[in-house]
Amino acid sequence: MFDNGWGLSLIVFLPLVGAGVVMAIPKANEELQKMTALAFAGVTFVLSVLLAFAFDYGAADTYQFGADLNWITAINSRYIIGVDGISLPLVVLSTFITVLAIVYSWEHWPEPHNPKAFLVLILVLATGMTGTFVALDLILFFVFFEVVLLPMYFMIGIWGDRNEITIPVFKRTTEMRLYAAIKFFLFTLFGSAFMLLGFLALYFTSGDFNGGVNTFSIEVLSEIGRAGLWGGTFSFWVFAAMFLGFAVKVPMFPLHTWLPDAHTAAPTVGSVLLAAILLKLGTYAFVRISLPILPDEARNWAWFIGVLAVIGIIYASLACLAQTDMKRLIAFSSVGHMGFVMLGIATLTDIGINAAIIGMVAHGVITGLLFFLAGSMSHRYHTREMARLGGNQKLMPVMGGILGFTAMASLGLPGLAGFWGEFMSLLAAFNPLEGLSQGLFRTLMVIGAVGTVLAAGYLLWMLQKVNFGEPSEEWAGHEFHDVDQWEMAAWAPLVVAILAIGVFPRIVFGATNDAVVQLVAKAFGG
Amino acid sequence: MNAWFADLMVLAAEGKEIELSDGGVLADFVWLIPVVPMVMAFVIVFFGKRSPLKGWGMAAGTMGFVALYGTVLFLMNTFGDPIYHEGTVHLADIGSQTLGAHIGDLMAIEWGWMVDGLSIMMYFVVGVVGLLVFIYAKGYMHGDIRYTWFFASFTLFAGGMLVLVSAPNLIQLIVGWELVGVASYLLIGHYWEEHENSSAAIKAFLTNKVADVGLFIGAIMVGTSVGSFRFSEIMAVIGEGGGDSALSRFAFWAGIALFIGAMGKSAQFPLHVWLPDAMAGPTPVSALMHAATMVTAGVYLIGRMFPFYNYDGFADETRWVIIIIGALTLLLTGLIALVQDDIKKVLAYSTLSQLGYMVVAMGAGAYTAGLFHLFTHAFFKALLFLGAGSVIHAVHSNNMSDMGGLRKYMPQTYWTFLIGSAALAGIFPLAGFWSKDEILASVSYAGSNYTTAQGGAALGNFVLVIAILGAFVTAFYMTRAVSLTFFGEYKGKAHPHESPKVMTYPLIGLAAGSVVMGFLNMPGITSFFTDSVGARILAPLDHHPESIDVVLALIGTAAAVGGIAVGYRLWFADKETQKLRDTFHIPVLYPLLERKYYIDDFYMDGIVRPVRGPVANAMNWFNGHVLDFVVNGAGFLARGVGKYVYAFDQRGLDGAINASAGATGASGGFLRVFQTGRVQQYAVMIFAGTVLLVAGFIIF
Amino acid sequence: MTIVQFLVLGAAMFSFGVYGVLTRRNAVLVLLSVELMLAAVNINLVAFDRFLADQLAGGQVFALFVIAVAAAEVGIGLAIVLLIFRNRRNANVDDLDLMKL
Amino acid sequence: MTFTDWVAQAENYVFLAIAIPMLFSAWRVVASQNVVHSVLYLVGALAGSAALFLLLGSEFVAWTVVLVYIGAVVVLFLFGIMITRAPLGQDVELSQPLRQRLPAAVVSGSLFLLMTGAMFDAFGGDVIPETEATRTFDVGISIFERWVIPFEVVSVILLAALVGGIVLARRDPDEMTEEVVSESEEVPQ
Repeated sequence: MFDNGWGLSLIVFLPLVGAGVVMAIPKANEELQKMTALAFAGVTFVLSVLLAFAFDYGAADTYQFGADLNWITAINSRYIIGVDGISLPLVVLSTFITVLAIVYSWEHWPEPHNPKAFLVLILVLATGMTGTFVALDLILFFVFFEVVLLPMYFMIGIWGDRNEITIPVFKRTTEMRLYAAIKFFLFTLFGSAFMLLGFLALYFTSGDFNGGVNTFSIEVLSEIGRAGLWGGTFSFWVFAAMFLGFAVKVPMFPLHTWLPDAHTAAPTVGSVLLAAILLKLGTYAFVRISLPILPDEARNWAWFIGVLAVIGIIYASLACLAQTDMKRLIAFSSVGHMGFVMLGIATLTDIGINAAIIGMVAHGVITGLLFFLAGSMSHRYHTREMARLGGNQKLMPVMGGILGFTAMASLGLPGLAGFWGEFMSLLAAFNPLEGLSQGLFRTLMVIGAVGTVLAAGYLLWMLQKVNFGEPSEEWAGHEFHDVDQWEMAAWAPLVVAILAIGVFPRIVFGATNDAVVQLVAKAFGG
Repeated sequence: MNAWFADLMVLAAEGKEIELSDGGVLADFVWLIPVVPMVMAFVIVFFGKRSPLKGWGMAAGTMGFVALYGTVLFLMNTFGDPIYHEGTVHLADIGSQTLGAHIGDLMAIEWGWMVDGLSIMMYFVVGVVGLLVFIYAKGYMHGDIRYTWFFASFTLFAGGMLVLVSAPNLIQLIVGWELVGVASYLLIGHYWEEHENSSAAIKAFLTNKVADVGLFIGAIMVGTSVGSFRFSEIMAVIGEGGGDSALSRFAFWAGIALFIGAMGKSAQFPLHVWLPDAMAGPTPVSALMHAATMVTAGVYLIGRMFPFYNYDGFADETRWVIIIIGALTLLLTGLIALVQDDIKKVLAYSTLSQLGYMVVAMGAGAYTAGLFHLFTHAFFKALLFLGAGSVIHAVHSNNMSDMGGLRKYMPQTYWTFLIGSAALAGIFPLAGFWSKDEILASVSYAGSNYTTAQGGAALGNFVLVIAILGAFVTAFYMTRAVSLTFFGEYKGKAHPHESPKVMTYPLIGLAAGSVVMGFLNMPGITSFFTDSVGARILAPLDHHPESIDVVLALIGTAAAVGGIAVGYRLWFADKETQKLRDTFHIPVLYPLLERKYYIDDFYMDGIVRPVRGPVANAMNWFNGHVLDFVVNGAGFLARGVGKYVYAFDQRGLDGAINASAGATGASGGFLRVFQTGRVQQYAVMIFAGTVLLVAGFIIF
Repeated sequence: MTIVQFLVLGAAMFSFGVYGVLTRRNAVLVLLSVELMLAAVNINLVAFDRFLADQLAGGQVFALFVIAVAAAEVGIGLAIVLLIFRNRRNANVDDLDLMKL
Repeated sequence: MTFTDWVAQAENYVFLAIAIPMLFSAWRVVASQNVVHSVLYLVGALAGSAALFLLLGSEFVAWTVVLVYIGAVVVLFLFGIMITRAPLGQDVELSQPLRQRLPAAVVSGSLFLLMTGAMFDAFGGDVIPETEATRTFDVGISIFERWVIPFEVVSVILLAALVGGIVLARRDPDEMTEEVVSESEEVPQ
């Protein structure tokens, strides 16, 4: 059933069909809308799991279940899709998180309600996300990459946080959601404009090395890049343009400032999807596009990326320590964790890139769960100020327990998912690719390791403020409803996933390793 | 058994062949030792509350299993042929050897279990001491609000330690290492309603995490330069000798880094600050933490990597660092114990001091001596903590100023506590005497035999003096503690009573251990322990004294007796000694001890508060006011420019736009005429359109 | 007999029918005009059938079908007219201006 | 066939004799100011077409037209006119005003011209071959062998029309009771 790209296309577009169906359901019939959305997301998830089972792990370095069809013949942009070991975990992750997001939404609707529109946006988002991970044509990739923007923009802009904020320095007040939504949209669009320029530059020069046929195919471009045909100033500028586009999405210091605002303002499900999947689009693009197509330039830029990544780790951890808002703290922590992922990528070694991918998956499940928890807690307490919380463990033992567990996972406790990404990217930084400055990367390793201490610090202090102590007078005597069935249904799979990946990392490495090894061998010659 | 393995075994026996046993079927199932507690910890969380004993039964049963398994292995290993077995389960491969351009491209993630002398000794200690503490905890924790949860995390604590000691590779060791850390966090913060307790838990976790940076880096250095994280592979490289191998190039820094990791868990100066605060947890936790698990992990790590620290061309040049750190810890923390009022804190600082002894021994190259002290210390320190817990249980206070005269009320506790104190002070023939004496002998040997790079004679002799001083101090503060607690008048408010049997029986068991465990390794008479822990893949190059050094033994005993005498003079007789005690309050020194050398203050005011406060705020400010200034500035600038463009647009370009809009309006107005709503008029138009179309087709 | 003469006749009748549809105010008369158009079609069908000397008599059969369908159409059409009349009390096409609201 | 040839043929006169009254009738159908007259002129036009069918040699169709159209449909129309109380006198304007008639005339006229032109262009003077008249037997065989499926489809359409006509024209019993109720008492909504 996965032949000729049918299964894969189904996984990508089924949510979109679902969005259409949900749209056709009368607005009043919310139950049916939810069921439909869940059914479509569920079937997509099941398909992606079947895909993972049908996947030939012995040939994880080749693109499987792919299709190659005419699409826009005028510019020779083709509908090329396929999964290899690198994208497979991310495809499964994104369908997985989508299902959980819908399950969680069942009883938790941010104002102004309107489940129909919300579900439609989630499903459209799902198509964009999975599409990005399977696209093997730059224009197709670009389209999916941008499809993701709009639903998220509306999610933040419509269902977002309605508190007034004052923009520092400029002293203007505006609603949080509007500010965050516009910032998110424009920031990302700014990056992707440059990215598109980079793609076009590759396209127009690819003909010279490809028998006169200009192409957007990532595979073909990688072949050209592998032969080292692009060079000099040209490849520098192309890499720079693509770097700008991807780095905004990751996000890397100092292009990260949209992220705390967007996460804080977004509705719970929005932040979950944003953190769990959207950020991975950037890092994935580095692995899939930048490195194989412009390997020589990647070598030149590695030190720069590594330094920015480590600055991001330390900087974000310190900024976390200053946060008073729980959700904003988690948002900043994402910047730090993605720093580890980027450090792994910057080493350009197979261990580093493996670390990056497991780091992405782990960050997806862990931070996704953290945002779920932060959302549910602010839903109950009507505040995210950590100073006003406290004694949560007493008021809601189960939720407090899950929060503690997730915080532990987030600070990189071995045996849980977060550990492998952190530890292995540090490991990779000790021995970066030949030709990169060992001294620099080893320094980065030490600084990054110090970052883990800071991460432990802010997470533990957060736990102390939120979970421990006696409940403050504000909440004492309040009856709080502990984790309800929908929350449990959405969270339990994440908890299991965190444990499973932590104890048995082969779940991810089994798929990625061969693909990564081949990628590194081809791009950097081993 | 491959070639190098055979060679190494010859090396291990220092000339004589040792029959090695692979442990038979018993060794194949050692993986159960770490796995059962880990699984049971989760089982207790989910099902403990519904079980008849509310989780205690499962926890104690688990520890009973470990204790039984550990004892059987220990007996087999000690009295039979030494066991060596390594089991491995392959979890994942990262990277590819075929790339091979540089070392460490292939990394295997493995789970395994190590069955050798060192591990077996740890299984035994953790199992037996753990079981007794678990039994004790049933009485001590009775009525606790989180009784089941306590036993779940307690089981996790022991399980983490067992994962650590069963690890045949550095990565699994790190896993266990961190699990112990997180379990200790949960247990220290068990009474998290109090802010202080959760702060103590965080302090413990963070201090350990700082040290873990060292462990991570050390493990990465060793692992990547060997190309494997397996101890057996690392030992193989070391066995081949130093020279130009990658491992020996990194050896010094890797050694230091690993030792920093050990300093965290084993609470060495200046990373010792978390351990006294860890008293915030329930007493059984302190007992287990100080005796068998957690703090022994650092010493265990050095023991596991011992050849690395001991072979020429590797990290032997870091040994002077280890000795100095150990000696500093030994003396400085012992002195702090003198001024503590909280009985648990006295014991905590005493633990620090004893850990100093172990580390000194390790630094001096005395593998057996250090581990033997670890072994005996586990029994008497657990005993002392449980005794203290029994007292606290009786008087509902931690402070010795609320105790006194308890000898009459709680005889069993008194006698066992006394045995523990004597063992700790190193009184012949209790366990502590034998182990401490061996350390003194080893340090003296180090002083006369080691090269300058390894520390040299001067350092060796200096440390020997410190160790003897430490013995004096130890005896002194233990005498003080015993007299303040059990002698004199009772000063507390509650009505003291002897603890229930479930608490006193473990005390008796541990007291027996404190008496007899020393006999396992009497120099010149028995060497069961030496043979037992020495059975491992690469000889630790130990120098085990052939016979007892009578002079050193006498000096050590004299120091202990002197300490007891001074303690007796100062604390036993009451009224007239008050003046003497006052002179004891030496101006500068006493406050220095009371403030714990200001180290905690320095950490809080010098590092933690600035980082959490100004530095973090500065970063946040930078984020909002500098980075976002650029972003927002660009946004507002664009909007400002937009206004001018709009103004231009209104006056200039809008002519055309308005014209087109007007045209649209006009055409709409015209077409409006045709929209009458009359079907027939529409039909006319349809037919007209058809005619025109057909005409068009026909004509053209 | 030429084919064209029948075709022209049919065309004329058809055009009259169109004219009727476009100008009659009463719905019944509009239907009447539609019948005229159908009759014109029938003439064409039969004429072509003869012209092509079809062995299957396709044109004639189709003419029969047209007649049958026309009968059905008249039935339905009249029923609709009846309904409109019932609701509006007349069957004037001009009053059916719901297309413009 | 040239015009002179055409004039020389006898049948063509028969044709004209049928066609001219037929056209006149058709015109009256759409232009008459009397409803009943319109219907009766339609009878004329249809009868003319039946005659033409006979001329062309397709008897069955011809008689069907007579029976079905003239016999049944026209009667149906008369009923329709009666029921809808269509104005029967000459004084009422049955057609649209000139404003509407003129464009309609232009459109239908040009349609006619267009079709005529196209037909002359395509067929010119082509002659209908002299063949034997189609027997009813042949038509029947043809319907039930070659055209049996369309035939069945048409029968279904007729059935559907039958049901549809009943449903549409029937006065809903509920509706009636509702009307009665709403007239007799005020039902609170």
